[in-house]
Amino acid sequence: MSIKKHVKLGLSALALSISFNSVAAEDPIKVGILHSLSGTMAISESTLKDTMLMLIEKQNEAGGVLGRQLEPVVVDPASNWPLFAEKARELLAKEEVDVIFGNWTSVSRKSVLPVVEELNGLLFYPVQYEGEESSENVFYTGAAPNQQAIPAVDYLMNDIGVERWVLAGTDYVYPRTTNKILETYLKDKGVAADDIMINYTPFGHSNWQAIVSDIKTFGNAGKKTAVVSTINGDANVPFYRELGNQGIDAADIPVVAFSVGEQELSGIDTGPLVGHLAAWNYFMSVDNDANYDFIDAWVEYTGNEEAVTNDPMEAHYIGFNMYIEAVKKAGTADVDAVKDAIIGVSVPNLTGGYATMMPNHHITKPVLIGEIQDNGQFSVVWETPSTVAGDAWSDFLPGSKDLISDWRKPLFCGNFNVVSGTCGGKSEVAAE
Amino acid sequence: MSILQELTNRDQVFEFLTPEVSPVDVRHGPILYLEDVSVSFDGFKAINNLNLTIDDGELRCIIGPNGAGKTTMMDIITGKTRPDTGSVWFGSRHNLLTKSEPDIASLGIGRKFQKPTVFEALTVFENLELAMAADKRVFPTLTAVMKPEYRGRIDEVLEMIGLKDLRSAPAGILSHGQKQWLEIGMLLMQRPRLLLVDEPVAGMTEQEMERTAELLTSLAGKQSVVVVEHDMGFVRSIARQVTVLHQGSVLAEGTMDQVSNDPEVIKVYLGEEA
Amino acid sequence: MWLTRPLRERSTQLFLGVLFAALIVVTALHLLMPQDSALYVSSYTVTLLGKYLCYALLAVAVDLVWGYLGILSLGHGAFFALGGYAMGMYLMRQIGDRGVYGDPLLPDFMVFLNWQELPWYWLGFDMAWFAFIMVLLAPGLLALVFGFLAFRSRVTGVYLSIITQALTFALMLAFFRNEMGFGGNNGLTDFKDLLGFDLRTDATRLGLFLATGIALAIGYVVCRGIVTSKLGRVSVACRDAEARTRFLGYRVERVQLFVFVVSAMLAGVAGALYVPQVGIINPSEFSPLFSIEVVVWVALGGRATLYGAVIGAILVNYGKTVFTGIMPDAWLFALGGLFVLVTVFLPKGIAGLLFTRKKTKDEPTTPAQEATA
Amino acid sequence: MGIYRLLSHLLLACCLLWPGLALAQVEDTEAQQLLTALADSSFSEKKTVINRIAGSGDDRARYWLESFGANKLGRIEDSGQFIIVLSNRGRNWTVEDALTKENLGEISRRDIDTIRVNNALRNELEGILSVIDLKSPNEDQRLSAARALKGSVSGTLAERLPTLIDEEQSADVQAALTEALAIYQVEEQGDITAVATLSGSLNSEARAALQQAMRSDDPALAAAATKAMESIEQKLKLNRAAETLYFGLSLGSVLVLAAIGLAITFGVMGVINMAHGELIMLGAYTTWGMQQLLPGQPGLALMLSIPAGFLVSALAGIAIERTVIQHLKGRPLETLLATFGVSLILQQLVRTVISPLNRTVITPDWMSGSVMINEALSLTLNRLYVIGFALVVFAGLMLIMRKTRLGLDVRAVTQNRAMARSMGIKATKVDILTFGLGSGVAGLAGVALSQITNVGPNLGQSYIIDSFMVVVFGGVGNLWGTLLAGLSLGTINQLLEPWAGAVLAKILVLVLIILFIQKRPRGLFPQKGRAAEG
Repeated sequence: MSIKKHVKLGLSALALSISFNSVAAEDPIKVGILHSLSGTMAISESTLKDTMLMLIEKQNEAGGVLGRQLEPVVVDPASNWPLFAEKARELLAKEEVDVIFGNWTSVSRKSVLPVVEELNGLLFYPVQYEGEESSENVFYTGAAPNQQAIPAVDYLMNDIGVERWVLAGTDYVYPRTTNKILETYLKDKGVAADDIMINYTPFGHSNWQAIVSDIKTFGNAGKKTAVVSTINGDANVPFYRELGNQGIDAADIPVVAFSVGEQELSGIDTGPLVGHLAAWNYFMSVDNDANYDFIDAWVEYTGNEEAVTNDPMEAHYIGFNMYIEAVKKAGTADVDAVKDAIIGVSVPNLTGGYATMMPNHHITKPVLIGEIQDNGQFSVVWETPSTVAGDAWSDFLPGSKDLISDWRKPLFCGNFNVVSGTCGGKSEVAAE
Repeated sequence: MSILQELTNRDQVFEFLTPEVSPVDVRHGPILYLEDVSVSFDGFKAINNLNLTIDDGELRCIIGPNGAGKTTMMDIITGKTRPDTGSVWFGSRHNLLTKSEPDIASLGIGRKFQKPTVFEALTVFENLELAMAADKRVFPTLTAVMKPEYRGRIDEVLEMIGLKDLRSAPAGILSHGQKQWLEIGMLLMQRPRLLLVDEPVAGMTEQEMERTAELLTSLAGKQSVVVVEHDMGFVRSIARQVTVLHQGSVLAEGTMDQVSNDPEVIKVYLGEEA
Repeated sequence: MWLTRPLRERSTQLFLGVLFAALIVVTALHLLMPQDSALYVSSYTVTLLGKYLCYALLAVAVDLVWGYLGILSLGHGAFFALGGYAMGMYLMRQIGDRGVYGDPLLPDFMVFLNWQELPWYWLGFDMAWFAFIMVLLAPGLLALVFGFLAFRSRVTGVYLSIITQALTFALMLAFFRNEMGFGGNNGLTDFKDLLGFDLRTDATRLGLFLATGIALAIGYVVCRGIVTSKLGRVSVACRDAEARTRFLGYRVERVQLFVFVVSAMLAGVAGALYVPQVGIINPSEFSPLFSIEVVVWVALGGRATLYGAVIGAILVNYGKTVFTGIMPDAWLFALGGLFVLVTVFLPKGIAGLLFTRKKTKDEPTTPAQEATA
Repeated sequence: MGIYRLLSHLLLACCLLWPGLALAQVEDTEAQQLLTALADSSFSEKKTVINRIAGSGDDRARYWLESFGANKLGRIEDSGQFIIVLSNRGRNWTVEDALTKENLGEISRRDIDTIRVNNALRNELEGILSVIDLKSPNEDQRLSAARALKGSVSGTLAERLPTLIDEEQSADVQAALTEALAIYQVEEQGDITAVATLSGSLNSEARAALQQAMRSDDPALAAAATKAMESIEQKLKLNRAAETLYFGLSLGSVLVLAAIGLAITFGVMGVINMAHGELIMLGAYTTWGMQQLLPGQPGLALMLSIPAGFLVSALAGIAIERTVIQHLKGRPLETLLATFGVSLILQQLVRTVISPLNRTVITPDWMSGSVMINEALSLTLNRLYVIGFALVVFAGLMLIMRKTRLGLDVRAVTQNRAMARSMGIKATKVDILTFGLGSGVAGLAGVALSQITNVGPNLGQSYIIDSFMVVVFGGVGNLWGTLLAGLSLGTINQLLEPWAGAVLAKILVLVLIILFIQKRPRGLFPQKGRAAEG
């Protein structure tokens, strides 16, 4: 059980580092929490706010960091994108926080990005996203497409023997990009164009009859078929219902989802879904003591026996610990110092491995494939032998295959074009 | 897209007044005639080939029991309702069936509703101002300015309808009778060739009625007036020519005495009146 | 001249006075006060105020059609957003090759969804003058076509409200589609500079704030000019007794169309000024909820007063900023309660409370007349 | 097909051994070994182990395999004792001993290693279990087993199938088996005679087999297969058309349900109730609540929540009418705003009181799945019920409107409020009742929707605009109009969807409605009388 050993190591390391800290009480380190507490995104984001509060509480009990306490600053961007930018500005300019943990949707991140760069803040973004971005000031602790989509497809292709693919998604940038990447990837693997079906639906789409029946027909062509679902939040319930009712069970046409986690399942009657798949970097069901401890802490914190944990929560857990480590390493909470210090920092994740911050501000993650069980949990059926490093710029998109990101000196560039040898876009502006 | 045209032909804008008297050709014959007009609302024939001619400067009273089609007739003349068959001519030039309400109004046909409708949010003065004969397209209206002579004309009318001291009160606060007057006043401001007056004295006191009678009779000659009224007394007091409508068509026509002695009329109408 | 008339009017002079005073004070405090002083107005606050002023202008536009024309538009967000997108497209083109992919022509979102060339409707937006014309034209044309159809066939009252809602809803769905080439849900963002001014500098922010203030002033005067003109009285006439107005020889549908289009253009301007200040435009601005909310600002401030709309917009949004900070859950209760209380107990809004005696003529008339819609 | 071969040999083995093993009493040590093997082996090895278990003839084999398939077979980490998980909710699971079936009470999740299973293995299990089932005395079980065999027949099984077919009494099972065999023969042996059996079959596996045959290099076979496929394609076309129509109707019926309550309140009182969507939501939450009250009986709960949902929403509606709407008589635009406020409040209320998360509403078994018209066309049950429900509700409302005193009053008030009042009809009372009725119907819609879509705070919002469109399109205050509008809009939407895509279809429908309103400002069936006057 080498995994167990790792964990023990990691934990002891953590314990050690926490145990010694100077008692000199300075003014606290301010941690901004930028998650919607009202509006449509409140469902997902409010739990992340609580996660952060819990982590901060625990850290303070352990004596804070560098002898300084951590002080959370919570604001509510109310699922309104312009408001995200406004609140980020408030956090950085008015509250003068040292770091921000927040955002869920891509659009909210996009709206915050310019503010964080302008005011030189730190943002930890905990959700799996479409990639194609690398900012000096943002740390992406969620999965990039190559840490979720591609391995999942590999699994289906190699272990299940899928030959025919349905890429179904909600019509926004994450599914669009992911599907673009997968399409190219599949074609590279020799999948014929007419063995790929791509379908987009609006947010909260509820009438899936026609689409599901199309999928059914598509799947009856005599080749093993699978659905790769990037369908977002609310649309999933009616989608899975329709699947169940039209008699598509996981054995015939498995659905692998990238946006359905424990929390989403808690709103679904999982009976008919047993066996469908999801790809994440963390599952609540992972059999690992660090995870069990985290779950216990969470249940205790929320006081709800039924409380579930999910992937973005782990991402915050990792991000937070990385930040703490980086602050220790830098010996200060100064933004630029932390920015330099955090690269290369590695902390234990909840699945029995380690997460390391890469120079492109993405982290290394294991990829797990889980099957939905009747109790709303996933049972892991496959995982990558080792962790995968997040790739900011996909190799499967014409626009970005030549781009790399490395925020270490001397390169210090978020989108360096290896062909032209120039650093395009933002940093050029910075240079001006 | 007509608004675009208006945006373009600015030359019109400052040419303010339309001619005082609208070009209605009455050289040969009546100012208004309806010929074989019929209209039916899902099955029910409200107007049943009605023929009616009003001469220039005439004062004509139209009477008839409820549902005789009096108001419907007015709707047809003013373009609110389109008849199924028949033709309606204003003078010998204008085929009213091809025109919209505003066109018909600006041709010089003014109408007073059965239920007095004035702009309650606006002052008496403003009500009259809006009614005043003028270029009523959008941009001229936007750039319109109040010149002394218009003030004069409005005052005139205010005098006539006896609302001088209420000029700047919102029309909403007027009594029923006063509203009737105001509405008649608005008709006068329009300088119409033909007035269609629907039950002008409903809810008026005796004196008010008399003054209304005077007013209407005084108008006759200069303008043609068609009065629809229930109140026999009032009709008798003003009527020269009376037309009796029944079930959507003309039952009898003539002076009040002729009509009131007509056995048909007595049967269907006066019978229930008396 | 109809535009200068309002300037001779006490209420307008008062309004402009207050507005400009506010602009000057804020500017002074922002520039002259030391950073640490209590009176210092941070650029954050300046931008915030700028946003409020945009909303205020939008509210004025809505009040023009609702208060004076009796047309309750639940789709004005659409015109606001269109203006915003026109500006957003200009700002996107300004980024040029400074996008992450360094593509000189295509915006980033087109590159990674590998679009080959720029869609035709993006042409010309690299030129400021063209973009600014579109800011007026895009909403104006939509309003013209929609209004022409609606008013010609005398769709009014509730029906009109509902189809305006359908209009903005349809547009929202459309703009969410990535095939539309407007960036889908992510919308347009990461703007760099406007007319050569770097959007990230405080100076530009202040400039935008002032520009918005002036735009509001102009918009207010234009609306005031219309409502105090004879046309304004005709509008009220249409609102209260449409048929009567027709029989007086006015082309009601054209009056409605004219005012509606003007209002839409004002909304567009508001949107255009909004985008560079908040730094993003996305389809959620089209959401019916937003449009309805705007109507409530007007209702709260007091409809058919114009300045009421301004008061309402600023109050509600200030409340929003405060509440979402301290008690997020309570906010929707507050907003919802506001809707109810204002409509039920405060039909004339705050303005009604303040200046009851003033401009009685602009007040909405007896409910009965509106009911027959 | 490799795995099937493998499986088949083992099956052969076990079938030979069967009688002997059945008699011999299996030692539990053996069971222990089997399960240990299962637990410790890799996924690929597990296949063989499964077959050994199936072959063991142990009467608990089926029980083990099933729980294994359901991810319920586990082992206690330290003791190595094998257990079956009875309830796996929360952090402590109740388990029983896999061998003795004695209940072991609750054990912490940390101490349990569940034996991993995956889809491939489930497939395997299905195959095995169905073979076992083929021997079951129960005909339905045999039939489903036979159906399950289609496309998953293996060599040896194929050899045994003919005998099984002869032994089989039931014609259906025979037919199913024959087809299953034919599929195997076409797929594996390219047997041209079997193609005939498959022609006209709508089974997807059969089609798959034929398509494979079409690609084969034996021209005769390919030709035969192609011919067979053509006949199938014909049938399929028809079925697709029927399916689309069905989809249209079911979507339509949802729209009708959502809108019809609105049609009443809007039509009769000229009230724009923006909170209508939230009344629907309340109905849905009532269903959820009922299911919470009656755990384990979702069906009963659903039944009860029909009246309950009606009541809840009706009362809520009446409350709204009394507190807000009555103060806004004849100011429809104001009611629109006020009720919108109410809707915001109701939403937030649900968020804070219950939860911002969606709630799980269980679909009772008799409502899940679908009725199979033929193997290509099957109608999803829940939607079938919704269609029926919608029609019942509609008929009910029609009755109320036509046959009851309330209906009469309502129609009177609709036509001319003042007149009706003067004739002694208490307009206020009618208003209350009407609004209650309309809201109640919204509640019913909610109950129905809880079986189709999310039950969450945003449920209402997603339907309110559609509902208004339906009402306006159908003509205010006209129930028939609403019915027709709802169904036609639903159908149009579904017809457009295939070539326009879901989003565009919705947009097109909206635009269509907007244009339609220009042409006919009063909708399909314009209403006569006061309420309709412009």
